[in-house]
Amino acid sequence: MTILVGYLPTPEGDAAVEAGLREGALRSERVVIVNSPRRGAPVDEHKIDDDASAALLARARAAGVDAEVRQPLHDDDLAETFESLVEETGGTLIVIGLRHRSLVGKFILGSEAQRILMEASVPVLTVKADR
Amino acid sequence: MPITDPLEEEVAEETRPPHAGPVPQVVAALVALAVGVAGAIGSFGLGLGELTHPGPGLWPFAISIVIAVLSLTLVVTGRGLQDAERFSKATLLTAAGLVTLILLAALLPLIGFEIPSLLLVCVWLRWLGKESWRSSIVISIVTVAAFYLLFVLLLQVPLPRLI
Amino acid sequence: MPTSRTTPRRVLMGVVGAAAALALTACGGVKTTSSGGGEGKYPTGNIEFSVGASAGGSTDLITRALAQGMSKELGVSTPVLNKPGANGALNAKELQSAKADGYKIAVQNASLFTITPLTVSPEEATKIDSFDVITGISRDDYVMATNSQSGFTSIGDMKKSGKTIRYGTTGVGTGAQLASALTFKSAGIDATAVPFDGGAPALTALLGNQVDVSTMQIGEAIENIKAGKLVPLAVFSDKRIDYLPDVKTAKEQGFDVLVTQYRFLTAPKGTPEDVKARLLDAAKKTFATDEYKKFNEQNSLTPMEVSPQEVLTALQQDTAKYKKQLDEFGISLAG
Amino acid sequence: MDISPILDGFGIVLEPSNLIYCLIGVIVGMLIGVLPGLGPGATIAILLPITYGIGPVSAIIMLAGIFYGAQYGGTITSVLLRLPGEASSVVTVFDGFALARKGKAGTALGIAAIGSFIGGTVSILGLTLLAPIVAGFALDFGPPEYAALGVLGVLLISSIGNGNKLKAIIAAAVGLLIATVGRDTFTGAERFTFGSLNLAEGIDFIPIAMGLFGLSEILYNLEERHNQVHAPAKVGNVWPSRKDLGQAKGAIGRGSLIGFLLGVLPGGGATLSSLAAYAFEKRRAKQPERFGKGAVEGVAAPETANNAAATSSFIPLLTLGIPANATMALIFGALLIQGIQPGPQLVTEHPDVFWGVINSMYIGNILLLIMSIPMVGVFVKILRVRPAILAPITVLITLLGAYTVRNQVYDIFLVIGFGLLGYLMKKLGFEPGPLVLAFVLGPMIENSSRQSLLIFGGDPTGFFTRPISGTVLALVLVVALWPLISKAVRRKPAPVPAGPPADPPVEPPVEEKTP
Repeated sequence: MTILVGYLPTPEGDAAVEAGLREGALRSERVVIVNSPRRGAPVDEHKIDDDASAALLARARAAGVDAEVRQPLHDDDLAETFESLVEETGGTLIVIGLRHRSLVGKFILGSEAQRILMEASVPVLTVKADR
Repeated sequence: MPITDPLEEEVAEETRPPHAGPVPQVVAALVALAVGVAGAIGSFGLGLGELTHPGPGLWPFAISIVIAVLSLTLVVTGRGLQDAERFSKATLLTAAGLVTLILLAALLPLIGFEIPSLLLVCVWLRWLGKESWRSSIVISIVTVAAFYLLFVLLLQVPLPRLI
Repeated sequence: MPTSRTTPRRVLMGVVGAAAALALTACGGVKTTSSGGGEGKYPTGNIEFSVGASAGGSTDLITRALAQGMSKELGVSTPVLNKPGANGALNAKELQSAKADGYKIAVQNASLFTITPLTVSPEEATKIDSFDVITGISRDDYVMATNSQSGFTSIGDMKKSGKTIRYGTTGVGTGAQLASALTFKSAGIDATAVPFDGGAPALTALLGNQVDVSTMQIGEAIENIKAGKLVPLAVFSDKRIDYLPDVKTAKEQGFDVLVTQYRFLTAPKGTPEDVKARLLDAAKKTFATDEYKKFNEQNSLTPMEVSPQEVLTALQQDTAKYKKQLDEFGISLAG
Repeated sequence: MDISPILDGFGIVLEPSNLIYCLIGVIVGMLIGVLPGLGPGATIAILLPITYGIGPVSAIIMLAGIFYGAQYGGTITSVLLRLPGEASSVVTVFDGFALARKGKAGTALGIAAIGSFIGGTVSILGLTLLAPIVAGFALDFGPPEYAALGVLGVLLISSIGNGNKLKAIIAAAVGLLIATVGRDTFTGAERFTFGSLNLAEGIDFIPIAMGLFGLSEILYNLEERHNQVHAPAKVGNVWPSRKDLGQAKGAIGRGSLIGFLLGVLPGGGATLSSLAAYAFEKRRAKQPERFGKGAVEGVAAPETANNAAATSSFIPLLTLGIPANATMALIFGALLIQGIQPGPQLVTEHPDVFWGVINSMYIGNILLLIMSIPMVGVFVKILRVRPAILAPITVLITLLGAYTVRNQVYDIFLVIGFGLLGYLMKKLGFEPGPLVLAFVLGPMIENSSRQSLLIFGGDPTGFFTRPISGTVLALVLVVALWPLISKAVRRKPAPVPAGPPADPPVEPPVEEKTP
């Protein structure tokens, strides 16, 4: 049984990891940190390098949680990527960070978080960044 | 150049998909052979002339013979080459892309460049590029508008158009 | 590869797109003209001058000089497009099928209508009937020259040398080829033609001693003649040329070879009268400028700013004469 | 030597419009150098129709800028992402990326920019001095010499490519055959036109180049070749330290020389020279083991050499009319479109083009040096744009651009046809480069040899008895027999150990590009 944590190098992402690790410690479950860049471009600012993922794992160790970092590529279907990970790892919970976005911004760019919320087959825990 | 080949191969090797078997190699060589033979027959018909007064067919005839002979060599020796790529499911993407290009060319003189271009960009983004609907539509509209601005208004190119 | 999700939106899009396309074609029709065209008084858009020769040759230079002047007169830009090939036949074919609206015009050579028909099949020949002549422009005479190292100074010298002369021409079916062929045949000199694609390579080959003589337009050779690198052997005009007063005509040397090249401005057949009048007016004003006169001098061109009728008459007479002479000497210009 | 035309050339370059074209060229060049996918060849092919409307000098200045600008741009991705944007930056990856991992990406980029500038400048100086000397022999070049040079050009390109030689020569021969379509200039006979008026005029260079280079590249890349996504790298301080500069000094000097020499050789080109310069530095280094672990010389040498070569490859084009590589073949085509025949006569007949282009390179290199250092960050951001978004836009530019050349839909179909051909060729291991190059040189070879035969009175031995054409044809033989010669040479011991260091194995995709 595992907990999936959506991670991007942002305050929201850090908050999600924080919450995910806490849940992992409480339930004694493995945590899979999902850092999924968009397929296509050679560079994605959302992808973290090896140093950053090592730091995340260190945080997990400090919290006493067994964790791994996965970096699958996604197309226009982040929700599906999460779904297939849920199936593959036997996920019981998805943790994602939410950021505030204006109505117009949401209309133009859409909201991945919303689609994960709607399409996920397991409970989704959403957290906000620390102010 | 012997000094440099290993370097380049090492880097380049990993990008290529699995190589195709001997069949495409032989087919390609046979197609080239056919071109050579057809060229030779065609240029023979044009008249070869003589060296003092070369006819219009002499030069193409000579080239065609070279093509034919080399292709024949390739048919025989090229079986084991590993430089061809396998045609995979991804090839269908290219085929689809090609169809949209032909459609654009066919529709251009009939209904102007705007709608075919819009559809082409949209199709490429949505299905070949797997962009979201939203960005596909926004980018294709912006692109066509930019082309209109550039080709029609700035460069004054006589493109077939509606507006 | 994840499959794309089917959405009702996708279907909707297709329908909307197709409907929009149909609606727009039904009521609109497609436009292609560049700026402005259509409404207003001619000219409202760019007038394209196409040239049936590569840049740098006489036709190209004349077109550019004329286009520049006419651009000022007409107040629109006049891009010059080079479409070389087959002594201008390719360009002529394109012009002939262009829209007769005065937005695509060309300076054309007499030789395309007088000499080229002698080298190609009748259906391939370009006919002057397919065009409206707007005005004559200028005459550009031919000179046969040799490298100063060859030692020849006249046509007679070549005959005396007794060797096979290899002569460069500016292409199959050009005046240069006709003039040379007639000269060598009537003088009884053994000679082989080496066709080049235009005057510049023929000149280069002569300067580099690749061929024994070349026949070119005067403007192309005059600099090197003045510099002493080339020795002129003959000109093929009726009288001596002002630009080369010391060079004897072929006639003076006893050979009845009269070949000249002249150029005129043409538009596709059926161009409206008012458009033609406007073009003629602009051309005349250009001819009158000092700038253009100086251009003629610099390029050794003799003005021949005559009416369309005179151009047509000259074309007819030349065609008949060349044909007769070729038959008489049994010369074939084709390869 | 009379230097007034050189100074006039500077006057031409410093005209504001030409400065702008130069700037546009180098910026576009840097952009496409950064982006994996389109190479300079494809870009120049796509932009060819635009050059129709602008003067010859401006057009060539811009196209040249794209070519050498791409050499600068290719470095950036090599260093930051182990992703050579250009084939000629492949070796830069080894030490460039190692430096980046040490947090010295800025140093690597700075050294590369400085090296590129010096290499480019040395090469232009060489070009300035050498080109007129070669051109001085201009008049000795008659039809037989051009015929021989054309054959040599086709043979070199087909034999020094990356792929199978037999396939390359077949592609070249097909290019020669395609070039014969249309009316024969000697007899007026129509060849392979099948009665079509469109074909009677022959096949235009632009659709061929746009299809085989531009469109085929896009179609080829549609098959998802980029499945690596990288995290953004930190650039750090771009100005190299005094110590680094000291280390790189020698490598820059030697790289300039190697690049200049290999660039002049037809078929040599930027890729080869960068590889050679890297191998040379590694061999002569006191501690060759430093290479691949972040040796400054390992970045300086290849980057200097590829720029020097990019510049010097203009020498055969501008002085002899032989395009040294496929990109030069495109520039050759662009000159022809403008009515200028590149060759020995160029410097005397079109000094404005000749010196304008050469001198624009001084300016272009300065612009690149000024831009490349502060703008590294900007260019790195471009990598975040997905190729999937760029592809349809490029396709549209290609197709509509093809239409604008003669305003005929027929040309669009030609581009699509040749795009498909180029795609299939790439898939089946045929390079499109030799085909395009041979297509360009074809008419020159045919016309010149037919003129020669007329001059010789039908005796083909004339080709061998004239000193220049004889020498060139001897070279043709050497090139044709090169595989045998090199086999004989290789039998000697001590092969050059030039393989990359075992440590960082290079995993990212390298673009298959037209050189």
